[in-house]
This record gives sequence, C-alpha cells and structure tokens, in this order.
Amino acid sequence: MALTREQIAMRVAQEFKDGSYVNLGIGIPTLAANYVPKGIEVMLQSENGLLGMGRYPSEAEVDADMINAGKETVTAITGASIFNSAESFAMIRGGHVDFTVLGAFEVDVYGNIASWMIPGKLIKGMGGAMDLVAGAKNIIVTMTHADKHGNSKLLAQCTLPLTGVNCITRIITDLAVMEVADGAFHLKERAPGVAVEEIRQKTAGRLIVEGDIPEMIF
Amino acid sequence: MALTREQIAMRVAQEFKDGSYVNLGIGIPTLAANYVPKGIEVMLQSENGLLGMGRYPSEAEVDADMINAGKETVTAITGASIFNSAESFAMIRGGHVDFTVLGAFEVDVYGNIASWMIPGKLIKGMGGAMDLVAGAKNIIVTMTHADKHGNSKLLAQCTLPLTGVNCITRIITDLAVMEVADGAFHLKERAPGVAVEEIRQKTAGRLIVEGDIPEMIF
Amino acid sequence: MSGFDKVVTSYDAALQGLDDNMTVIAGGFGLCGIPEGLIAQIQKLGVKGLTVVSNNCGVDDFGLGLLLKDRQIKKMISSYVGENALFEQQLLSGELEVELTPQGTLAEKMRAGGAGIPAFYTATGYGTPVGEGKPVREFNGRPYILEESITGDFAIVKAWKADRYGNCVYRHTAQNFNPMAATAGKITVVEVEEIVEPGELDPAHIHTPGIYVDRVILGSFEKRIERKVLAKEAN
Amino acid sequence: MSGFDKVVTSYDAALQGLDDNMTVIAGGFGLCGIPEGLIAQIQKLGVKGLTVVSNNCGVDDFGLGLLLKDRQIKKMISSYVGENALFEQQLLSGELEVELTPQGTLAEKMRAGGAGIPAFYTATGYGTPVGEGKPVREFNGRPYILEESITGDFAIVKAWKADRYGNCVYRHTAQNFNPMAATAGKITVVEVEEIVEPGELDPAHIHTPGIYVDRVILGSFEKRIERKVLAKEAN
Repeated sequence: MALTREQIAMRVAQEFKDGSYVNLGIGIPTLAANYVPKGIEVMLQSENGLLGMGRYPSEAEVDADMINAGKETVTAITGASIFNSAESFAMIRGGHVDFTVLGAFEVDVYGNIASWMIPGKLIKGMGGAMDLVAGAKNIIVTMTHADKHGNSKLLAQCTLPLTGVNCITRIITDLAVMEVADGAFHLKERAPGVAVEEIRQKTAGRLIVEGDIPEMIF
Repeated sequence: MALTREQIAMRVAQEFKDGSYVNLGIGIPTLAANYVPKGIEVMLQSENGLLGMGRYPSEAEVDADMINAGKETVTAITGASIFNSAESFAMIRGGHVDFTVLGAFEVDVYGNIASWMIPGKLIKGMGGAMDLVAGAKNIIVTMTHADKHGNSKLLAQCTLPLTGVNCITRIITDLAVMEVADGAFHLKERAPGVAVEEIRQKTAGRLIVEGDIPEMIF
Repeated sequence: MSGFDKVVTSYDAALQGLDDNMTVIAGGFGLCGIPEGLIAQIQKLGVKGLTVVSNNCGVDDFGLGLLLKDRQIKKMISSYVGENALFEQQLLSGELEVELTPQGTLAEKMRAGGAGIPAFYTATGYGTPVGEGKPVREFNGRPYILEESITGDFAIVKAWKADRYGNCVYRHTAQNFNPMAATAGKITVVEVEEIVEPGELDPAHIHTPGIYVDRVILGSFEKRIERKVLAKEAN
Repeated sequence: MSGFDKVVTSYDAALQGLDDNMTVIAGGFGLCGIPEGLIAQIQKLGVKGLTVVSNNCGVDDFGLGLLLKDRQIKKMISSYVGENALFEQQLLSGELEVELTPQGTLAEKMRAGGAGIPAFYTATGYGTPVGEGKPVREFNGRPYILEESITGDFAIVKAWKADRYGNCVYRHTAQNFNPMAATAGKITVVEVEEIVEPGELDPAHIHTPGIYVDRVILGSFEKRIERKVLAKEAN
C-alpha cells in the first residue's frame, strides 16, 4: 500500500539524528515535526529568522509579530533565537542546518530538483527553496512517486525549471526510500506491501535494485 | 608659523558638519575631537565596534571590555551602539561614515595615500586604514607638510606602498589646507604667517595657486 | 545632540523627496513587520513607476498590494509573490515586471548594498533560471554565480522602538528583512511603535545603529495576520 | 534537550581534535575579548604548524603571543601585529609567515566563510599590495578586488554569557571579531564568563545563535588592559 502523507512524514522523521537543526518545508515536511522518534531531539529553523520554532499558539498566545516561514502564527521554544533574514540564510547557505526536508515536482538521477515553477501557470517565486537546496548538508525530498495521472516524478532528467543541481541525495515517496548517486536512483526501502516491480514501473529514471529490499519499519 | 599639532587638529575640526559621523585615526586626528566648534555635534565611530565613543574613563569607570580602536580604555556616550567588526566595517565600507581623518607618510596629486608601511622597517599592518580610505565619503589627511629632513610629503607620485588610490580629496598640514583634484594640489588656505612661496617650495607635486590665498582663521 | 535627532512628525516629512521611477526597498516578510503608514503614504503621494524591492508584495488589499492596486509599481524584486491576484493579473498583462530572487540571495543583496560590497558569489541558483547570464566561478571545485548588490533611493523600515538618534530594535520575527533594508537606502525612513530617549536601548543590543537611519516616525499599526493557525489542544 | 547541550567541563574536551597544521580562527581585538583559557590550552597541547586567523597576535607574554613564544604558529592572517617584539623577530628570521589583511576585509572574510559566500568584491586594497594578483572587476565604473572567504578547523571565541544550547551574548566592545569567528569554525568553541539556562537570554538579542556553536566552556579571565588611559579631570 502506498503510504499516506502522515506515514511519509513518519518515515522522514526517522532520518533525524539527535541534536540536529532541521528546516522543514511546507506540507508533508512540516508534518514530520509531529513524529520525531523518542529519544531524538531536533531544533527547527524557520527561514524568516527563527531557530527553535515551537508549536502553534493558543488563542491567547497569537502574536502578529511571531510567524513562521509559511506565514503562520507560531511560538518559540525556550532557548530559541530570533534574527534577521541575512543571518538566517547565512546559517542555511553556510551549511549549518543539518537537514532540509522539502517537496518537489520532479527529481532526476543527477540529484537535480524542480520544485518552484511550472511554466505557463503562475510563477509564485522560489522563496527560500533555492538557498535551502544549495546550502543544507542533507536534503530529503518528499513527494508522491508519480503524479495523479501516473506519470513518474523520478526522471532521467528534470523537465521543469530547476531549483538546484546535484544536490538531492535522499528521496522519500509514498512507495520507497531511495538514494541518489552515480547517475541513478538506488532503492533502499519499499513501503509495506509495495512490490519492487511497482516501484520500478513508476520510476522513469535509472533505478538500481541491489539485493533484497526491506520494507520500511514504523 | 607652522601650526602645532593642536592647531592642525583645530583646523580639522572646522571641517565637521553638524550631525556627522566621524572616524578619527590615532594621533592628530584623535585630537580633533577636542576642538569641535560650538553648535556643531559629531558622533565618533571607533572601528572596533562602537558608534558614539565618549571620553576616556575615570579610574572607577575603567573596563577591560570597553576600548577604542587604539586599544585605549574609553567610555560610550548616552545613545551609543556597540556591534561586531563586520557590522562596523559595513558602515565604513558602505559609505555611512561622513568623515574620516587620518595621518599619512605621503599623498600624491592623484589622491593616492601611503600610510601603513615603510619597506625595510617593520611591517605592523594596515589595521582598518585601507577600509576607511576606500569607504568614507570625505577623507581628510593630516600631516606635516615635509618630513624632519625637509622632504616634501606631497608628491607627484607616492613612493611607498599605497593604502588607497584616488581617494584623498582634502589635506590639512602644518602649513596649508589643500584640495586634490585633476592631478594637482589646489592651495585653499595657508597657516597664519606662512607665505605661499614656502608652501610651494615644500610641495613636490604640482601645486595650483589661484588668486589670493587666505590665512586660516581660528 | 539636536544634529542627530532623526524624528519627523508627519508622513509628508518622512517621505519627502520620494519621486516617480525611484527604487524603494521595503522591510517585512509577508504582512509581518511592514511599514504600514509609510506604504499608505506612498499610495497617497501617488508616485508612479516605482521599483520595489521586498521579499513579498503584500496581499490584494493590504501592504504593498495597495501600490499594485493603484498601478504605482513598475517592477518588483521579490522571492515570493504568491498571495496576490492583482499581482498575477498585472504580471500576465505585461504591466508589471518581476525579478524573482531567492530569499537568501535577496537578503544578502540588500546587506551587501549597505555594506559597500558590490557583488558576491553564491551557489544558490546555479544551474537554474536564476543563474542564467550571470558570471560563474569555481571555488574548491564547486561552481558559484555572481550576484550584485541592491541599493535604493529610499528604504522603508518597520521597527518596534527607536530612539531619537535612529537606533532601532525589532520585535520577534518582525525583524526579518528590516535591518538589511535599513542599511541599503540612500534615505532610510523607519516607522516605529514607540520612540524612546537615547540611552533607553541597551547599546549592545541595538539591531540597527542610528548611522543607517535618516528619519524616524511614530506610526500606528493594524498588524494584520495572514495565516492564523492555532494549537489543536488548548494549553 | 540533551542533544543540544554544548557545555564541556574541561579544556581537554573543549579542544579535543585540535592537531598540528590546523587553521584556528580566534576572536578578539588586541587583548579585548580573547579566549584566554583556550589559548592557554593550545599552548599546553603544544600543537605546531598552526595557521592562526586573528586581527592581532596578542602581546609578548599574553594572548596569542604565548603561541608565538613556543613557535606553534606557522602563519598569521591579521590586520595589525604591531605590539609584539617576538612577532618581529620570527617574521624577519623567516620562521613566521604573515598575510596582512585589511581589518574590514578580515571581518568580512570570516563572515563570508560562515555564510557560505566563497568570495566577495571590495574596493578596500585595490591598487595596493593587498590587491596584487587578485581578480579585479568594475561595478559602476569603480574597480574592486575579489577577496575569498576564510574558514577554520577550529574557531575559538570569547563570549560573556552562553546558555547550554550555545546561544551567546558579548559584553561591550569585547564583541569585535568574536561573532564572525563563531560562524567560521568547523568546530566552534566558546569560552564564557557565565553559563545560563536556556530562556535566560532574550531570543531577539542573542548575538550568536547556538547553531554555530559546538562546545561551551566556563572560563576565568585576567582581562589584561593594553592601554589604560584616564580622563584628565575626574568626574
């Protein structure tokens, strides 16, 4: 069975190491914060200038001056720090953020990612995504393996305008965990009950399957 | 009569406009702070990270964490701000400091300045001088017109390693006030009792004297 | 220190000198930390042909969206402009030019503009449409693109408190782009919630030293919230 | 949040991993705001062949001068090294290499190193010995030189207070190069006068966010004054 959004987020959260600084994109990545395993602590960076992002506020805590990069009202944890946008992206660009998790339209076997623009449709802008993929030490892409028409999002070469080149090393989809290296997707884990054959079918770019591929464990 | 150090400093202080931010080098430039004319207020920037430098401390006020760019103990005025070195030189390089006053070994008719190194003698380093001459809006050089052997310091071309190129526009010596433009020194004022001829004699680079040259007024 | 008193008492005085076709750098992230009164004054002045540098362009009826509505903006330099139907219309009709710039590059361009750095190299955008036409140079085997700094004729900034010398502090994440914007304007105008006396702000904790600030005006703020999201369980 | 507890309790732990021929970036301006105990520990470890990046090199018997005395430094990258007779000797004898760097360029190189900017253009040093051999480019008709960023294997930093997460604040002008140094070390070690609990430092007024900091150690400081100058009249 393909994973739900929540299950993808759960699998993402297993990647985090204790004491890591993590930037989570909008959507599934943000959900990952809810599933950080016991004994593991991460600190969330929000690129509008907050290190140590906390939960959403109660009605009484709502403050227009306290938002996250998704422009949602938010709180800060004890021990947080708040800074300007240049400092925030110095952290990101300088490689001080350990994990970045973000969604994508397409990823290819060279680790290229397209996530910000579909020509002909409205251009909303890249926000911080290009800085994040250029700067983070470990980038995890989360997405569905194929679009709603069944077209693979894991390509031999991206077709949409890129967000970054040669930067994606790990992809977690509703079907599989893959690494990107040496011009190929390397299948590492499959969703419970999903056959390697289905993953192969839905992966347009070169897929390498070595040995037995274990199911994800939740 | 050639001006004393204090008189040079007094003449320098006449240059300041009300509400200007000023960086003063070590020596005569620092003395200028004592002679700011009535009705004129300046705020002193010290490049180690202090805007609003005050007077020297009393014994009770001495604090090892409070020094100026000359590494002297100092105080801050009410309304000062303190920041890091990158911010301090962002101000300087970005042209936010209105006046920089500094000494020099040599200046030439192209506005080049040599002030930090005499080959063969010890190299102590340029500190912030290169940043200051590259960044300030108005740079005033103070020095004696000639060295103790009578050799002019106002040259057709600097002979020592440069601190900056095409940056000096105003020079105040013990004999004269000059502007630098179009490949020449332009004599604007002379020290009381000093003849134009003496200034001409002690100026190795091209000197332009137009009309009557007034004496400095103190 | 009257020579350093930056306080002005009217919005006319705050934006005196602003004219058609100028470049205005604006602080703020979404609707958070935006100089509401200064934006309203630009609308009132009716100046046209502006180039506006701001991470976002407000929403249809608030913030910089007001200037879009009155067709005062010729060009936007932003990282994300997705909350604005008017923006979409004007962009598609060719009325509005837009230079999309990655958020971190935009922040760094403003900082560089204020700091006398005309250009810097960054990996951000290399190999993407953002890098097209820009010089590329390798450092330690990795390619980087050259990005030029940004300065503006005016910078409009929203701070929490300022003293008469223009020293500013920002509140929470309303800081965002404001400190960089403040350094990059030929004339920098700061709209604040409170004016305090010199000495009231801790010298070691001033976010924007007064040297960057030309004018300070006391504003009043609606502080509209774009996305109010609440915790599921009450605490 | 034990995963984020940066506090170490011995100088051995603070500088674990420091080895011969490494690059060490040190905060401080003159003897103000220098990590005294960390410097002493480097002396004790006896590592050799260091490249030290610091605005100054201490005095003969204090600060980084101690490492010169024991001939542990191969190369200094500094803007001003004029208070040190040993320095002079070792430089003239060819034992010590020195790369003189303008003070503002040095600060910006450290900041750039921490911020993932591999190089930037500056007018500082153009046409002088500092600019020799460096790429030149014109912007708006003015020539600028390209300066590359600096990073270090270790950064040693002196802060006033830090919490367990590594968030730091600096006191008065002891801030100087410390915040930039903190961003530019592969391993950043901060020596502080006081360790406080998370939450005690105001989030909006933290000079160095903990993300840059790997280890925090409680030090004790002599705080020697280089030039004590007093006001002529008592107040």
